[in-house]
Amino acid sequence: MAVSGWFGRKRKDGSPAEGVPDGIAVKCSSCSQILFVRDFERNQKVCTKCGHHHRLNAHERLEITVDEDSFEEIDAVLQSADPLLFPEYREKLHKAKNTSTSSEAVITGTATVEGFPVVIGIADFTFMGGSMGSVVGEKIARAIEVGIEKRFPVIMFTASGGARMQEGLLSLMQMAKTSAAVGRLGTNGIPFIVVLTDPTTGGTYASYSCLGDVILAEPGAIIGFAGRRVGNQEVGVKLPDNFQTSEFQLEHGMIDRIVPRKDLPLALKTLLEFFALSAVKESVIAGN
Amino acid sequence: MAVSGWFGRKRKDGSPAEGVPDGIAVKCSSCSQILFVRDFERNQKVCTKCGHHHRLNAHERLEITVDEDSFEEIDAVLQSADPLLFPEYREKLHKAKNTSTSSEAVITGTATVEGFPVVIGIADFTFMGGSMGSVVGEKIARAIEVGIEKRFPVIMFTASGGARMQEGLLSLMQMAKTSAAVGRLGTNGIPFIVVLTDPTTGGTYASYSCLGDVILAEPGAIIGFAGRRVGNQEVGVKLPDNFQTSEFQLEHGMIDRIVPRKDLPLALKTLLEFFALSAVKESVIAGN
Amino acid sequence: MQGTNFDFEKPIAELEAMIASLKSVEGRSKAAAEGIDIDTAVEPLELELHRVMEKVYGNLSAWEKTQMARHKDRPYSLDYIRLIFDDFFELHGDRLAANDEAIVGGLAKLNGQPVVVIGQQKGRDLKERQRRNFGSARAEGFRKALRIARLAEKFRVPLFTFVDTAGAAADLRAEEHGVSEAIARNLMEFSLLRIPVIVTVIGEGGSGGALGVAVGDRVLMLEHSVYSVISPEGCAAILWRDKAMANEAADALKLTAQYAHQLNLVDEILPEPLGGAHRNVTDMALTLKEALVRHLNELSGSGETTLVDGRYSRLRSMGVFQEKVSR
Amino acid sequence: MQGTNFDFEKPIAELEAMIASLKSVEGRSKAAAEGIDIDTAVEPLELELHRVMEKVYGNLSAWEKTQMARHKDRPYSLDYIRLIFDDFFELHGDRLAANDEAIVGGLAKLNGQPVVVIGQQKGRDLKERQRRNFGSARAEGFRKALRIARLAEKFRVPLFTFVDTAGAAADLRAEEHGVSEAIARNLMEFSLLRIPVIVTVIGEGGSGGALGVAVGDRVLMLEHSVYSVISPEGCAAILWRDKAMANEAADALKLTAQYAHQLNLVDEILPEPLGGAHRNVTDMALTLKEALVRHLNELSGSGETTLVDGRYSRLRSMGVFQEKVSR
Ligand SMILES: [Zn+2]
Ligand SMILES: [Zn+2]
Repeated sequence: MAVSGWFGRKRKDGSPAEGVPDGIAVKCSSCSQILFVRDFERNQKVCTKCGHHHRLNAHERLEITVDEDSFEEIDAVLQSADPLLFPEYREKLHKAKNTSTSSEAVITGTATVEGFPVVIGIADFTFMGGSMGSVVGEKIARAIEVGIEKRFPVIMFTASGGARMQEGLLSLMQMAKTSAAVGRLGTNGIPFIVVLTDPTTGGTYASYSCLGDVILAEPGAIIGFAGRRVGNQEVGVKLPDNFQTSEFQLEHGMIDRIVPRKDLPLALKTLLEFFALSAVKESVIAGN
Repeated sequence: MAVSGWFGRKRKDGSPAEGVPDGIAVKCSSCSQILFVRDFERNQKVCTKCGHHHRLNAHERLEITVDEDSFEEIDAVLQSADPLLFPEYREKLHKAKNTSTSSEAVITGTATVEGFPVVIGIADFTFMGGSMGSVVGEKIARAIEVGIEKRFPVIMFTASGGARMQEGLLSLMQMAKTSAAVGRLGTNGIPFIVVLTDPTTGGTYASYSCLGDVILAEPGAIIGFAGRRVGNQEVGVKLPDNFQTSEFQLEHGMIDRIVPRKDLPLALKTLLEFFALSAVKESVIAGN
Repeated sequence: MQGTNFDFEKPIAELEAMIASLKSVEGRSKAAAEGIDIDTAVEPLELELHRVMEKVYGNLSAWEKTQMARHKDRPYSLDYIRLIFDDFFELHGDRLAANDEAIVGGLAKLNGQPVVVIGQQKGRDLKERQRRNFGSARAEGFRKALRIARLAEKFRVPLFTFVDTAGAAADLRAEEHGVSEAIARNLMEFSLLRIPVIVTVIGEGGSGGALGVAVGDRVLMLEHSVYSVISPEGCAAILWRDKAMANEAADALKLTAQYAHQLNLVDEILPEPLGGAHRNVTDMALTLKEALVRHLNELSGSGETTLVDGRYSRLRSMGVFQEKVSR
Repeated sequence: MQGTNFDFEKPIAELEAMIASLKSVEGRSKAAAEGIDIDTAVEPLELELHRVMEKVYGNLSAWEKTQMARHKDRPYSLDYIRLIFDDFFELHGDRLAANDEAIVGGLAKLNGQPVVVIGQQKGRDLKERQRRNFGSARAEGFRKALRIARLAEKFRVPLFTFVDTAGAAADLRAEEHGVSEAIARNLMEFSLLRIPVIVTVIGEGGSGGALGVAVGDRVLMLEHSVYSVISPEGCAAILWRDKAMANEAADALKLTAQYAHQLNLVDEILPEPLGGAHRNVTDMALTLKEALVRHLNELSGSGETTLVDGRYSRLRSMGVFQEKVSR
């Protein structure tokens, strides 16, 4: 619920993520500052006044993350079915495909980041709240397997409300599937880097997102298990102000660093260089 | 500080552990009940009124733990040196040797317990407060190595105020030495059972004692890192009543079960049978 | 009349009450006075009762199954553990911070063979329920489970887990101690355990909290147990902003054992005694034991790598999607 | 006059003050008025200062060493990390409950080679000290260290740890979260790490809290650092019921780097700049870096098993006792 077009209507999903807002200015949802769209976009959708990190869709994220023209999508052809014939699921999928810039709630592929080859997955909150159904789980698992095969580090940008309820138990199992894939990645000695972005909750957080060798997060992102409302239901317990944010999770030992969007390239570069060097070393050892 | 001889003088170390008290009755240090020595001894030095578990010396513990005539001591010849020429250490050692039933703060050996062959180590609090110096560390490490060699489960009964200050840094290193030995035991797949008895604190607790595959404790034993006095120094923090007891440690996930002294044989039997069966199974697998 | 406390059980309750009344001391003396053999007289009623029960329990809706799975008299993990295994030696604690009693676990024997068991435990009376947080584990519970699972791995004995939770705890402490991390880690670590792992959903398989101890080589479900990504109430609140529409939500979620089996997410459904497991715990335990032994025997031949690879393939196969060449 | 704040430094402080006064603007103008070349005039004083310093710092008592090791200007782990390593990428958190700032750690490069570093960090000003609990880690700190150490193992890079703590925290939370367990586990797990581990005691090596990150293939100590089973104050309180007798206790405990080296408990003593590491942090860091690189090179040829076996043998050899045949 980040930004509404200034001269346009308020978008249904509240996010300016699906392309250029249809006005020339937007209002920051955090500090209410009126911002010129051009400045806002130039600043990677971080409020120039209060620093609030507004959500990016997968393609915006991709653009500011991978080296130009380096991304090669994999598994773009995977499409959600409606195995449970769940009420309104088909309609929701149809609508998501029309409004989101992505064909599912995650895009995956190979790319180079700061010159280093990687497998990258980027969740798209604009597609049904980034929810993890069979396709999302399958794409992530396959991407990780590509990482194992090519011995590329795997980077996941998360943004998801959790499991995709409309696929019932199948969606729950994607938690196990993606986590098991991370396990395989680990036993193969390939690094897994997670960047948590707003919001990452529920079954998405409680699976592969928590399993990075290094876990970064954008400032102020909502990150937690249950929604804040759930937590609020407890009687007599005062929740901390930063409950279920990046800052809360850092304090509680769950993430390594909070990295502002503009500093992510340097952070990823440092990590990828470290892992590239350690991989070289390993192959030297293996060659002994 | 458990029991004082009723008709005799109060013993210096306060414990009735060094043999039969010289009176016919003793007073329970916990509930002040006057108990006939005979009943008290028959009840394994557990107060027949309040159930308080009074301390046992190593030989008393041995007697109620291992099968008759099965214990074969190892490394009895190891004797403490005074490498730092520490003030009064020689005198203290000399005195301990005269008053304790043990020649050092732990005795180790092989035995059968409920019919199962084991390596067993029993700390003796009557020898310089069970403190861990070079000899204690060495005996424990060697005992564990015997366990590895013979593939016998290792059982340690702990009772110690911590490291033996009089041996300076050498005594600190016994924490690392014993813990590393437990590590080797583990990589060899041999079980390690710890029984925490009153008191187990400091460097003894913060090393091998915390590393049992299964950790049992006698009820009401003092178990903790720093002394209660240290903890008490914090301003404005109310310590729980059971702070640094078996019960506190159970509550905080550190031990598996609190087992009354009379129930220890059955508990050990169940565990040893389990491990014996799993070891058989393993060798069958290995034989495939 | 134990356990007949749901709407759909009313006809059963009425018949049971009638039979009980006829067979009571008073009923018997009345019948005797009129020269009627009460046992013969009651026979058709008992047959009718059986027929009604078969009909009702053979056709439970998803929501009715949910109610059965949550039944207050339903056997819990410890009930099965005591009936199926010998010499259960309960272990406690996560060796980190707490002993979460929503999870129980320990060493045991199954037909003389050493095994490790882990179960989610709701608690029978109010006091026990509070102590066990109604079976909703916090991070500490999942870490306790992992510690115990690793003991099983260390000593190369099979692991059995029993799933029965409305879900993981979602309170402040759970978040503070990283319940998400703890669940995620279990999903990963259980997938790598080099021992046979057999999971049984005995009651409520509630979301990530259930899954946190439910990654295994075999997943069995009792006939009237449920397994779902979200509670019917939670789903109804999201879909229709009305928790009271849990019935419809349960249907939509298809959370029954039967459907999970159809989707190949579980391997076998274990029939419950007529009327539910709580009506004959001993029989249920026998059925369960037979299945556990059978599945364990099937797995016992496998080497460690085969097991771990098989478990991975199993998880990898879960999901229904289309792979279209056009976009 | 930085750091000359101990009794034994008084003669040094006086000389330094004298030299400073002579060399001050005022001093220079006075001297100029009397036709004296101040730099030449001061030379003998400076030589005397050097001589006194060599004498004082070359003959520090155990208690004086303790004071040096605790010096408020003494360089801390992060100072060395920044001076010795490149591209330090700090990691946070134990992935369980907290981010204990008494321990710092992360990924880095040493002469272009990837390494992992872990340090105990006391904090420079009051605010930072509080945040870092004065360098006394709780359970969470030791678990954070273990998590980071395991990353090093996973990616097969060497691990460097820097020891500087008065001891582990012993407060309620530390006990609740199992500080003993956390230390014990580190002792065991560090002994099993399949990578080179090089430990340096840079300041205070306080008891189990120090040891919790100090099991390695090499243990180095800075010249004026100390390493002890108990603080001199604690020892004095036990021995003589008088904390003020820390001086005598420090002697008794023989807690200096020199004595630890004599007992073969540490491998090398790294000389500090005259007057202590804080008088020339850059030089100290250069000395330390040279030693770290040298020891790493020595270890780099070893296979994993050799490393782990060697580390075990090293620990097994620690202890002084008699083995008498008679009893
Ligand atoms: Zn703003
Ligand atoms: Zn008593």
